[in-house]
Amino acid sequence: MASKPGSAPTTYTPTPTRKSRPPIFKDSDVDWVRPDGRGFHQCRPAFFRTGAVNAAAGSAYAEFGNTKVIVSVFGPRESKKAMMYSDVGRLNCNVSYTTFATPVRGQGSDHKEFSSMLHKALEGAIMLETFPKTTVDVFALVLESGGSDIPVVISCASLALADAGIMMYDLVAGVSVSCLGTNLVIDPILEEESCQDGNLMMTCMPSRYEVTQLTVTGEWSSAKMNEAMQLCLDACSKLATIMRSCLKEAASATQD
Amino acid sequence: MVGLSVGEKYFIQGGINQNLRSDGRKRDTYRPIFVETGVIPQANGSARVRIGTTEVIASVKAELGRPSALHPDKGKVAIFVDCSPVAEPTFEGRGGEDLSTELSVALQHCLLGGKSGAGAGIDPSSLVVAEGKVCWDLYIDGLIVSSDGNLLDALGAAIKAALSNTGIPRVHVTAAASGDEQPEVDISDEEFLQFDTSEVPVIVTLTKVGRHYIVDATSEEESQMSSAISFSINRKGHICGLTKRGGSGIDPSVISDMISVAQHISEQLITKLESEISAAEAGEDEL
Amino acid sequence: MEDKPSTSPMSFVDQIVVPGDVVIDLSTMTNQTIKLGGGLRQESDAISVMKAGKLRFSKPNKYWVESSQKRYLPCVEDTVLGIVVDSKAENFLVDIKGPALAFLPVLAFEGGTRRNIPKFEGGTLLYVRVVKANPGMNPELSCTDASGKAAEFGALKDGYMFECSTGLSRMLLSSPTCPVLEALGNKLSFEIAVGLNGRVWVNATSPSTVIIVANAIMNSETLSGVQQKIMVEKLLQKIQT
Amino acid sequence: MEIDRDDGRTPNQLRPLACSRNILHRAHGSASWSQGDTKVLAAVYGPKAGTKKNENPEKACIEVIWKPKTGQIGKLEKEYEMILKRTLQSISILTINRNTTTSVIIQVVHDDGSLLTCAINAACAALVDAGIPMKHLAVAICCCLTEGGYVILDPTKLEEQKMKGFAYLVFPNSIHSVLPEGSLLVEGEAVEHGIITSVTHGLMSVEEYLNCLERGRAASAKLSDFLRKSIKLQLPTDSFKS
Amino acid sequence: MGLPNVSGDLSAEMEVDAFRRLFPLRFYERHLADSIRPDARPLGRARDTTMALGAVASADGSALTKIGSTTMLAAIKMEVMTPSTDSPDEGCIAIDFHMPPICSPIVRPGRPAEAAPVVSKQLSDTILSSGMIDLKELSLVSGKAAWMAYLDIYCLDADGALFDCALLSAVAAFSNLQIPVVSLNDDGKIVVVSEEGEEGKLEKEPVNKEKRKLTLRSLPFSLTCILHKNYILADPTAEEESIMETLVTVVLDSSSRLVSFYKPGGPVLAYTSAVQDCVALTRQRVKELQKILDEAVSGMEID
Repeated sequence: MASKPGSAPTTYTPTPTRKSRPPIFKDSDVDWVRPDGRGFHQCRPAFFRTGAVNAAAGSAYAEFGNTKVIVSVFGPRESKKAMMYSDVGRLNCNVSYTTFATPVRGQGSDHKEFSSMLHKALEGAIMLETFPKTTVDVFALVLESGGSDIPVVISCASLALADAGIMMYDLVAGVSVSCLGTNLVIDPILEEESCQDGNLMMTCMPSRYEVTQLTVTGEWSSAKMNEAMQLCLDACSKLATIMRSCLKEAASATQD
Repeated sequence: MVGLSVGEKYFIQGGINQNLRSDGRKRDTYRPIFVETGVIPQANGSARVRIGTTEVIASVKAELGRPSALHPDKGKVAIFVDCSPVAEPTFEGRGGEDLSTELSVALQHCLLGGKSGAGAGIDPSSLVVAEGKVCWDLYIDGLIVSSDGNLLDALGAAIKAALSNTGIPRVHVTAAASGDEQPEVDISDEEFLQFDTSEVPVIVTLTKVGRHYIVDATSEEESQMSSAISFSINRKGHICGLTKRGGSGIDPSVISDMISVAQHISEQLITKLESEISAAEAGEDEL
Repeated sequence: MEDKPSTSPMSFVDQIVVPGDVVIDLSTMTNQTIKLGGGLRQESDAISVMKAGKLRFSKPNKYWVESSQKRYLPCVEDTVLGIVVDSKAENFLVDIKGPALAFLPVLAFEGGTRRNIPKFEGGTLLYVRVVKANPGMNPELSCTDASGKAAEFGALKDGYMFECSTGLSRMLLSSPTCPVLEALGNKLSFEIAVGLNGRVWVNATSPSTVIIVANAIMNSETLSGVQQKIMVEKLLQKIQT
Repeated sequence: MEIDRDDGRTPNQLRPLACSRNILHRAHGSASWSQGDTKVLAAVYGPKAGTKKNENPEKACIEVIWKPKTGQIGKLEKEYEMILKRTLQSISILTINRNTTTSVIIQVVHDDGSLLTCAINAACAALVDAGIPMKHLAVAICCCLTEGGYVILDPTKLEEQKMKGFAYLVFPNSIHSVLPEGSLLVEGEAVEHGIITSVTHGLMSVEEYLNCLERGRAASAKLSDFLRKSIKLQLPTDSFKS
Repeated sequence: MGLPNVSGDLSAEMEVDAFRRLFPLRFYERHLADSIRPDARPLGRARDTTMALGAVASADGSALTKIGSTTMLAAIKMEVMTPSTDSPDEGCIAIDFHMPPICSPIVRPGRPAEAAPVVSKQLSDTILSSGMIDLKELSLVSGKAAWMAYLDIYCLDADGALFDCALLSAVAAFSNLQIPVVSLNDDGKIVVVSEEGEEGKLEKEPVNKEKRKLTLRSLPFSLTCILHKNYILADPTAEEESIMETLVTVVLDSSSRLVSFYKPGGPVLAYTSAVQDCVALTRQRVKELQKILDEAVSGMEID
């Protein structure tokens, strides 16, 4: 009978023969085209669906190009035993990747940094005081990583929370902008992110016109920063319309 | 954690509203800053920074390593923050883990720039010894000794001071190696390279309490915050990194406002910090 | 199976039975009441065994499986030796080697009132009686006999406690007095308290007596009556020479 | 028809069995079980108060910890733990000591084939020793299927590797009963012919599997006689009456 | 879930719902007596099964399968390894089954589910012993290089019959597998040949031009059944699995040979008739699953 060898042998992913990646991003001229043919200020088509996981209290699936994410929400349920009494609810977030999410096979482990970003982006939107002593768990799994992962996770998580009937002030929509040379490109894909000079990620509650989370890396002048923020805000409100219509569809489907 | 009575909370908020904080400062004044360099002899560079009663130590250690396959022309910089239980009993065991991850990630965002390296305080290409083969790996460790608010600004200042205190030995590649082999290197005992730290940004955290925002909040004031934004700003007034803490949302126009205030404050802070650093360096040389 | 089991329940009595064996067929025993003890359970008309051991029958109608374990399962009216683990406002928590800690209400002492609550530190050895043993609840103990008298119950001071199997402790308590105790009692004077939960406490004026008695008891588990007597005699000889 | 086995056994012949109970001082119940060179030690602790998270507190819970002879536990050991746990839970009466956990620790002393069956037999004997209430006992047997479709019982490690497939089967022990013969039949089959646990490896036809079942049942009668005998031997004789 | 429709008759609905929660076993037994299950299935019927091939763009082969609401995503990534010395002409398959915290309320981050390694082990045993894949086909250069196929299966929604769904997704992912064309470079490493028609410029001939797909022999399919009293319930939901604990999983290959008969304990004993009934149900199910897979594969080929 065939059996597996005792110890796992070391393996590698075969690389392409030529590294023939066109050097499109480096130059500062405005004429280059994005790899997927989008305009600089054009987002990928967004697809959302709620109720993706039956076992969860609420869940949502989001697909932006190759970025595919599932978020499940459990609870409000009993907090861990070690937790002390709290008169507001707790939010517990976890983001993990599948082993095949990235082009090179990964470990599929938890992503601590993203987990804490997700937590910060959502906590301002949730009415924690409506479920004292209990915990709401928000778990995200990135099925495939195609760039702008964390904003997609955040938008998807806020839909999942809405699906679970957790009380919120507003939906949270997230968008990121990459700075490549002198250009700003919105909703960057993995290829663009790997050679970006700077990145700005914003999540906001569009109806309340409030920013819940903002992270910036790279060097930005004030003017550029304002331009990028405005781009994000506009994109967020568009995204929120799509998210809202997804929720409406789901609600009308259950009523029928 | 800070336990405050309703009256105390009201007092703090009221003070901030009237631009007179409980320790007598205005909304945009820092507490006095003290810098001491070379505090850890084993490290390549180190500094202790005190802002009021907040005290942190940063150390820089350089080790020869191999550049990653993706960026063969860059060295690697890692930042890690440790929350000592000396600063707060709740940090005991794994209690400080969340805070230390949060601070480490925030510092990485603020100081290491974008993916391509633009806006980084430390130019990673200056760390390369032989392209694709040998580079310096910088390990920057922060330690919180005493915590009374505004940890991120203090850590940012300490790292800037520690970097200017850092000397990295000059390395000569003695024999060029072919193919996959590692070249032989000779590490000099006498010649040291100094970093140009004038480009290292400072971190300014604006903490929003009520309708106003303050700089350099103490832990009592932080317990009253609705949210806080940390800006990392360099000499040119460009923003090199930004992270937001605290749950509640902020109006985008307020953020733009905060950016310009932070830029203004950073100018003063850079001047103040650099004079403190050079004084500390001079003091160390005398000894 | 070669040996055809006969249909009379008596054929199993005093035999070793293992879990699953059906020892009594109720359909053949109409108009009789029987009492089931430990190790037996009823499944419609069949009484089957759930513990390995010897099936016992006592007239007129009691059946049980006698087995020996290191762990004790509390049974009402058993006398046990317990160790105080903790004291709460209403109860002492007592370890009686069972699956759960037992409660000893602070008032379950002779003439117990709110004013004279005894103080037991953790580790105190108590001779107590099980008064409640319901599944899913912590067993309840008492330091009085059924009539509310202190009898022999209460804390055991000094002496030496050792643990044994529940089978051995049952043997020590059986009547007529088991050979090992009889042989020891003829030659030595000592105090002994046996808990059905596999704990034995021994006290005597000289420590050497305590040690002899404890060892003799521990050695006797697998010995027959005659062997026990010989063993005790040998032990006593060794000490006297 | 007969096939040769390296150790000269007939296809239906088991290796020498040995079982001793109450061999560990600290454990509440313990047993060692060996079939030829395969030897397993089982220890039982408990029942202890409380059940683990995700377990039903309305019932008693059995927890199995598998200690391999060397090295760390991997997926194989996790699977064994799960099979043992479910097997032991199905022969125990879980409604008596509700909200308790009984730990069963399996230490592999030597593995020379039929390891899982040996462990199940050992665990069962240890549960008896600890006095855990049980519906009935369980006996486990490993049946190997040769290329030619013959069944051999209780294979050694070498034989396991050569065979095209094998089945680990667990049956209830044959019980002694006062009930009239035939009253215990379920769907025309004796209780001890019902499968508690079945794990198979390798391709076989359905008929070959049924053949394994038949051989396994025949062997389980022998095993259960042995189990009964070894339980009898080690119960304390009530000496003073004799 | 489970909340009554507001417009409906609230009181009646609540009673049924409360009864279901309080006396789950009795609730089920009443249904079983009428040969029907709460989700309106007859006892022997499996839930609706769907399949989508090529669901993961970054993998070499992938499939998303759903049995009822149990959902599995399987993806294969091919990597290169040096074969072991005792089998220089064979590649390897590494199968891992994951239960991320999203799939079920009982899985928490940092503490992997108990069931995951067990299902992993069962899957690799089943796939390897079924002989579906000839490991020799994974060889690239004898003794030098061979494929290591990493098959990762993620459970996205756990609602019973996890093994059945996982096995189906694994088989589907292998049917979807497209092995990249590779060649051996000067350093002795395997590199991917770019897909564009630049054949003329290639210095090295591809080493596996002919072997883009694996020949899959006799696919294994499985059916899990619950034994409860005299009833046999095919393809249980998570609720059914938690109430009636005796599970039997039968794996048959396309030519009806038995790959595995798996019954891990359980209070109900399986007698010969039950064994035969389970096998018969599985035979029927294998035909259904084979058809679903064939349709999915041919659907891909048209695209």
